Amino acid sequence: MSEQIDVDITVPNQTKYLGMIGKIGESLAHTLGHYQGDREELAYHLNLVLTEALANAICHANAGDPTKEVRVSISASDEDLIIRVFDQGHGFDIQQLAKLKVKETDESGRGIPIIFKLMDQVKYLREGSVNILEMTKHLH
Amino acid sequence: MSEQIDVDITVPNQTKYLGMIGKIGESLAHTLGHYQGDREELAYHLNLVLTEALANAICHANAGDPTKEVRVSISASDEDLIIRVFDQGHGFDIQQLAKLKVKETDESGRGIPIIFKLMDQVKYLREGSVNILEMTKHLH
Amino acid sequence: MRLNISEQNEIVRIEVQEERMDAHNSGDLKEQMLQLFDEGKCNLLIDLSEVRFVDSSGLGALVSGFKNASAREGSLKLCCLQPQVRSMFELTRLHRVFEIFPSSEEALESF
Amino acid sequence: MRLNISEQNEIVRIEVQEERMDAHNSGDLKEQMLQLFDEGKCNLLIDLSEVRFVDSSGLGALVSGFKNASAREGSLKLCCLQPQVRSMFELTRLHRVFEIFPSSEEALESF
Ligand SMILES: Nc1ncnc2c1ncn2[C@@H]1O[C@H](COP(=O)(O)OP(=O)(O)O)[C@@H](O)[C@H]1O
Ligand SMILES: Nc1ncnc2c1ncn2[C@@H]1O[C@H](COP(=O)(O)OP(=O)(O)O)[C@@H](O)[C@H]1O
Repeated sequence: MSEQIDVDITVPNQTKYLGMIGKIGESLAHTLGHYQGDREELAYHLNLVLTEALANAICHANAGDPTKEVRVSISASDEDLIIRVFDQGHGFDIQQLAKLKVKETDESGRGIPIIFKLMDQVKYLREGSVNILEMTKHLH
Repeated sequence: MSEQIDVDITVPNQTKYLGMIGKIGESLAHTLGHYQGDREELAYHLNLVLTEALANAICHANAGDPTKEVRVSISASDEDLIIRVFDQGHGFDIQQLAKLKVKETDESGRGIPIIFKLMDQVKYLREGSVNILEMTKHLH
Repeated sequence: MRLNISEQNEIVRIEVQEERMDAHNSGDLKEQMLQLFDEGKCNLLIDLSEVRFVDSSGLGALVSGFKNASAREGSLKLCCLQPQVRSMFELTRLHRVFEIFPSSEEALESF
Repeated sequence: MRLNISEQNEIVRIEVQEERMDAHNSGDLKEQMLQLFDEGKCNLLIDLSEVRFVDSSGLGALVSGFKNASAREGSLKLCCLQPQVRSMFELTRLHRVFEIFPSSEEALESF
């Protein structure tokens, strides 16, 4: 039987919601029907990429403004899990960033590299006034 | 600062997703900014009404057909938390049901009464071909 | 549903090894109890120590077991309820139907 | 962020009493450490036993403390990492930067 799960979440632009959304990623990992790999690991990884991507939208794109809001969607099919984080900021050049090397003693700059390491496909798209960080994980 | 949280979830029409969705209700209860009451209790209650309402949509409205899907939305503002469970079944008369008394030895029929007890307002609406069980909880 | 079943002195103890007892898995408990009744076993102790959440289907399965046990002149008792599970019995007034014990020892002695 | 801070033999032990160390609360740890450095305390042991999840901001706070401690001829060490937290250090290769100990006793002896 084919499995399609869609979750769409909008919260105020505040980091206190990171935990809740990360947990949703975790429960999803535990519930996915067809996944053959290590579920605990998948749960941590989804929690992590959601946290990293949302923290960027909250702190960079929305410049920490708590009156704004931030949106994320998660779609899982039998094949793929796709996370999309929406922002309305100035955007950034993700390809450029992907080439930079983080030094061991850097205090920041590990978010996007982590996302690239853990997800199978990462795109940063612009649709009208909205930017979308689209991260795909193949489920088998 | 005003708080608006929206979560929209669609999953296959299968009871194995009840746990995941119940947990989302729990995390939400733990994250709500303005709630003054007992958060652990609110968490259990949201988990429970989500579980009861979705189980009804899955088992009664969609007659357990696992190829269908079921949708729920949760919206929290400073004042209210509103849970909406959508189904495309034949519908039922919730007012009639609310009047029935469950006997101690009944094996079923406790779902809707529980929802009425725990939520402040409960409606079952029809919009086009969709039925919506709308359950509101005042947050203060 | 993961259940751990053991028997001593004609009392069958069923430990529910799940965090949740809901519409997804309560049917399993009901069936397991029916099978025990078929085998002539009608004194059941349901140990809920691991259960953190129970919905109306979970309660329904327990009511079913309770009625079947009573009809066979046996009994179904409960033990080790977590506080929030206990509240569910109060919410539905089922605490007046079931004998509920804090520990399995006390429950076993009461049969 | 809930932190439990204790001191023995010039070593300050900070127990992070949170499940998550992320962009929401890691700033608190960083500030707490800066305050300790201001007080001339530069040997820190960060006990992560309760931490189940750490993101890049949490790692960043630890790197900040590490650099400040080293610059003051002190050191910052870590102990009691849960397996998934440990994997985060490997993922980011930070396990090559930090001294990581299985227990606080072993860590304290190493200073
Ligand atoms: N959604 C975004 N909008 C604008 N800039 C972003 C966004 N996400 C990331 N960036 C930019 O990319 C940089 C690197 O991001 P990241 O690797 O997550 O590290 P950090 O957030 O620790 O700086 C950020 O400092 C920021 O300049
Ligand atoms: N979404 C729904 N669509 C159709 N009928 C429903 C729906 N929800 C509830 N019902 C009807 O209401 C009855 C009572 O529901 P409930 O109180 O949850 O108890 P139970 O599900 O145990 O029967 C159900 O048996 C069913 O006939």
